[in-house]
Amino acid sequence: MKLELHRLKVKGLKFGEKTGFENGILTVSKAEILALVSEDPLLGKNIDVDIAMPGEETRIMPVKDVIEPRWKISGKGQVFPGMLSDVETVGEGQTLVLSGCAVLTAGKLVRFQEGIIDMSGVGSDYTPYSKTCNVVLVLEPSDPNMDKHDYEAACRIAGLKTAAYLAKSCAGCKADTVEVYERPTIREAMNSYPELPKVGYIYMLQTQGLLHDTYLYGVDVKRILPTIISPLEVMDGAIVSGNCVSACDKNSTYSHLNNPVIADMLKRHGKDFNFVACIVTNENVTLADKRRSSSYAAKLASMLGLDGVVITEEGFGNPDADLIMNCRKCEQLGIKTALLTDEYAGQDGASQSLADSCPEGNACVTAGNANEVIHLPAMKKVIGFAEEANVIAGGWNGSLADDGTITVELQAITGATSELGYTKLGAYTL
Amino acid sequence: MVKEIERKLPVVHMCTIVPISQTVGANRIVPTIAIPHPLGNPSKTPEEEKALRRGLVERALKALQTEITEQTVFTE
Amino acid sequence: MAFRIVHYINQFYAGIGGEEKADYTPEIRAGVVGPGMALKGAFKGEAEIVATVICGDSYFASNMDKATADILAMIKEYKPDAFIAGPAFNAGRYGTACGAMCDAVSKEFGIPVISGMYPENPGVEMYKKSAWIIETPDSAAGMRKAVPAMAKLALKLLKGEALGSPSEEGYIERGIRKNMFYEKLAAERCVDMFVAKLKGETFGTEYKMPVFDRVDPQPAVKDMKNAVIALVTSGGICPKGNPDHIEASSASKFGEYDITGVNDLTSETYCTAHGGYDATYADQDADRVLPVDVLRDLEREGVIGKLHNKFYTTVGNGTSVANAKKFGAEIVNRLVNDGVTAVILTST
Amino acid sequence: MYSLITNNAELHHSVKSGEYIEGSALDVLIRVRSLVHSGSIVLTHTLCGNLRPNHQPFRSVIVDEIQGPVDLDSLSVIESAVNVYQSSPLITPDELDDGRRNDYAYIDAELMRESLKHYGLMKGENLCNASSLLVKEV
Repeated sequence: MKLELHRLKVKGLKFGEKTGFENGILTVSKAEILALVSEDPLLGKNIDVDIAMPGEETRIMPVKDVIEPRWKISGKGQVFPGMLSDVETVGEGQTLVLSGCAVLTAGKLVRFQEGIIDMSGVGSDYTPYSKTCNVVLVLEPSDPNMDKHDYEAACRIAGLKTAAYLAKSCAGCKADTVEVYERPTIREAMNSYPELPKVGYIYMLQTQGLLHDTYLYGVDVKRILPTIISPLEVMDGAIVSGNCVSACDKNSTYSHLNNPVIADMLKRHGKDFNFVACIVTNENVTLADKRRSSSYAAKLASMLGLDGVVITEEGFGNPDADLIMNCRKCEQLGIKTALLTDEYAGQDGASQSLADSCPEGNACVTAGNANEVIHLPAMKKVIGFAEEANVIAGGWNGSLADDGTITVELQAITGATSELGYTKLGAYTL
Repeated sequence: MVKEIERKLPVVHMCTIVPISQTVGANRIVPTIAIPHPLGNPSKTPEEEKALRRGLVERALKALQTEITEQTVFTE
Repeated sequence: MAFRIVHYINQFYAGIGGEEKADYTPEIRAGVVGPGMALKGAFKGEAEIVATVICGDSYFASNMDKATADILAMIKEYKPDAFIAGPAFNAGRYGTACGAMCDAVSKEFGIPVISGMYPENPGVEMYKKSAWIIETPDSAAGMRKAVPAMAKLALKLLKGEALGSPSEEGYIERGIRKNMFYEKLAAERCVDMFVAKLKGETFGTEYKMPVFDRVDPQPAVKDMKNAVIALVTSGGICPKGNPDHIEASSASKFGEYDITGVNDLTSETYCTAHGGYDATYADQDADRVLPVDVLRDLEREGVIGKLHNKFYTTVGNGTSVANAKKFGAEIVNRLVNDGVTAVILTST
Repeated sequence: MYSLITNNAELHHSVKSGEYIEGSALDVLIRVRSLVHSGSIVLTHTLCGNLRPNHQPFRSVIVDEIQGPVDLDSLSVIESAVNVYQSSPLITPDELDDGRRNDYAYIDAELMRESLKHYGLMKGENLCNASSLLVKEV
């Protein structure tokens, strides 16, 4: 399987007549985007499109998802298979990427759905999406009493459509850089690098229910048994986020597309280990599902004869149980594990970080304590609904002060403690 | 708590959930009946209950008189 | 202008006496007393001990609330910039007193509080989250090493200097999680650790999962016929009305009750304070948790020498590891002093 | 016999069998714990996903009510949940304005929907799969 990522470096955004890209500047046609998005009858009339650039005194909230504009310019299928395009297998050919650019979907869904992105100030240090040129869709339902499933789906599709459209409009441009990824079949992988340990990546996806879901080729991952996927399919958007809750550690679609664990493992493939396979698995609500999926994922890893796996969790609370089950079962099959998660150690950092634990989990990296409190300065411009700060998870009544400053836990900041490790944040023990 | 006692005196831990007792470091363990009534069973007559309790306590005394080198669960 | 320090020591280090003076009531003296001299030397003038509080370990242990309040009042006048307690090395009650005073002073005055203890001291587990505790050897022989480290940490805290890791500064890890930005992405740090683990190299996990350590078993009881057996329970059994108000969960104390002449626990005389399970059955007949009736029979029949006249009880529901450790250590000391041979510990 | 233990009144009325607990999420967990102590098995995880005790006032747990020895998995899952709820600030349904209360109740019901269907507890729906034939180790 071979995939080329053709990257266009986006350094600036501006509105204009025609969506297009020229020497680093992406022109966004508001009319084209609005026409594209308002095809969907579920979305209301006064939708807006805005842009936010790194360093501006702008706050975006509440943010539902972040998507990187990508479009396949050659090869089977198209980006976001089974969700936006056909269900054909993706992950080979050529894909155009608007690097440094992101589409944000913002808008009220339910009263505690949150996610703050500050483009400048202390808040911008805690989210990778303050460094991207952001095209923001501000959405609302056509009927306020609309079923929340339908409205969530409408917002998700609107974001994906806009991202794909932006990239598609630049398909003709010559790439600034081209990255080539070549992945062997498992048989080839088994015969290569005999002196290196064979390893895999157990990729846990949030699948608790409405606002807590993830999609693989358009299939709700709640319904799957763990399966094997190529990292290259992930780069073409095979995994899409429908998860709106817990802004700090839900994996945005952007972070799936740019999964830093996959990126680092691909970089070190052939040097430190032989990266054989990626196993996606879920985090369901029933204990039977948790036991079934963790045993199945560990069995796949052992059938492949892996010596070790990296495991990343998404979310917290009952998903901690899945992380620990995956860890323990792999270790008991002789498969060494390293865990990547985040912590809920209370605002004083003195509570127990995870709701579950096992002695086998002796190699654990975390993206920090999501309960730590942060004071966000007032911003000149707010895209979305500022008063949400008082109701979001991680905020509390009075979070939003009259002067526009916000006091919240890191939990309310999109991607602050990303459990894919798409952040330099971490914690240490005082 | 059982660990601190064991530092100076032999102790037998009579408890319902054996794995927890093992985790907290008890060395002599006697499994009991149920969490709300470890040494009794309300559905039995008082005499039957006391006989049941006696059996468990005798097993505890036997555990105290048994040389062991590692965590041991006394089931009879 | 030198920083103002108040120093807390027990009756022994104040030269008043040993165990026999352990009930010495709190007193404050201006200036330096006992180990305070070594601290003064280590401060080299940057800080000075303006007053020393002296209190007997037993008095503090049995009148914790009153002693703490009295001492806080005494300290107030001296307007300290920092508070140093000990070092207590491995002395259990002295360490617990130092920890408790540090906790109270930091809550009351919000100033840096420092102590020094051997890691196994029960005071460490209980108060490491509210005080900076320098790791010391297990006896006063370690004074020469402990005092300079305590002084250095105190000065750093007073000057607001950035602190290194617990091992660099010499204090016991407090178990408080603090965020920081690392050089690398968390993903890269995880893969680094993964590679180190695969290769069997040493690595430092960023988050330690709680794990329990072991204690070797005691030798068996040889002569049960003359043995004194004591009953201890974490099932919360106590006299009717829970006279000592043992909390239903996260118990902060244990109870010691006399059962001389008691052959059976009845619903009129005993109940459970435990909030961790449905209390109906224990309240009906506490023997279902604490088998006094059967042990009295065995005593009468000569199978055991004697059922100890005191039993100990606490609520083992959510009780922190620290408190459980403290209760266990204190209870077993009392049992050894009373000549007990072996213990039956019941849990729900 | 499958049963839903919840402090979510609307959800309680929409299931075939269960117990409504008037009170906080912690009260629900304590009731589940007593059931587990007498042998019941916890079927849905006792912690909710992604929401802290001081955010989500509702808690719903499906149990298989049985009298018998303690199921260790159920015990560890319920005790750890009670510990989380006892060691963190708590919010109860009546502390929220109606708008937020309804949203949290809605999400609580939504996250249980899949499991309620699986265990045949939704009113007007018969068991949609053979989970009742599940053979437990004897």
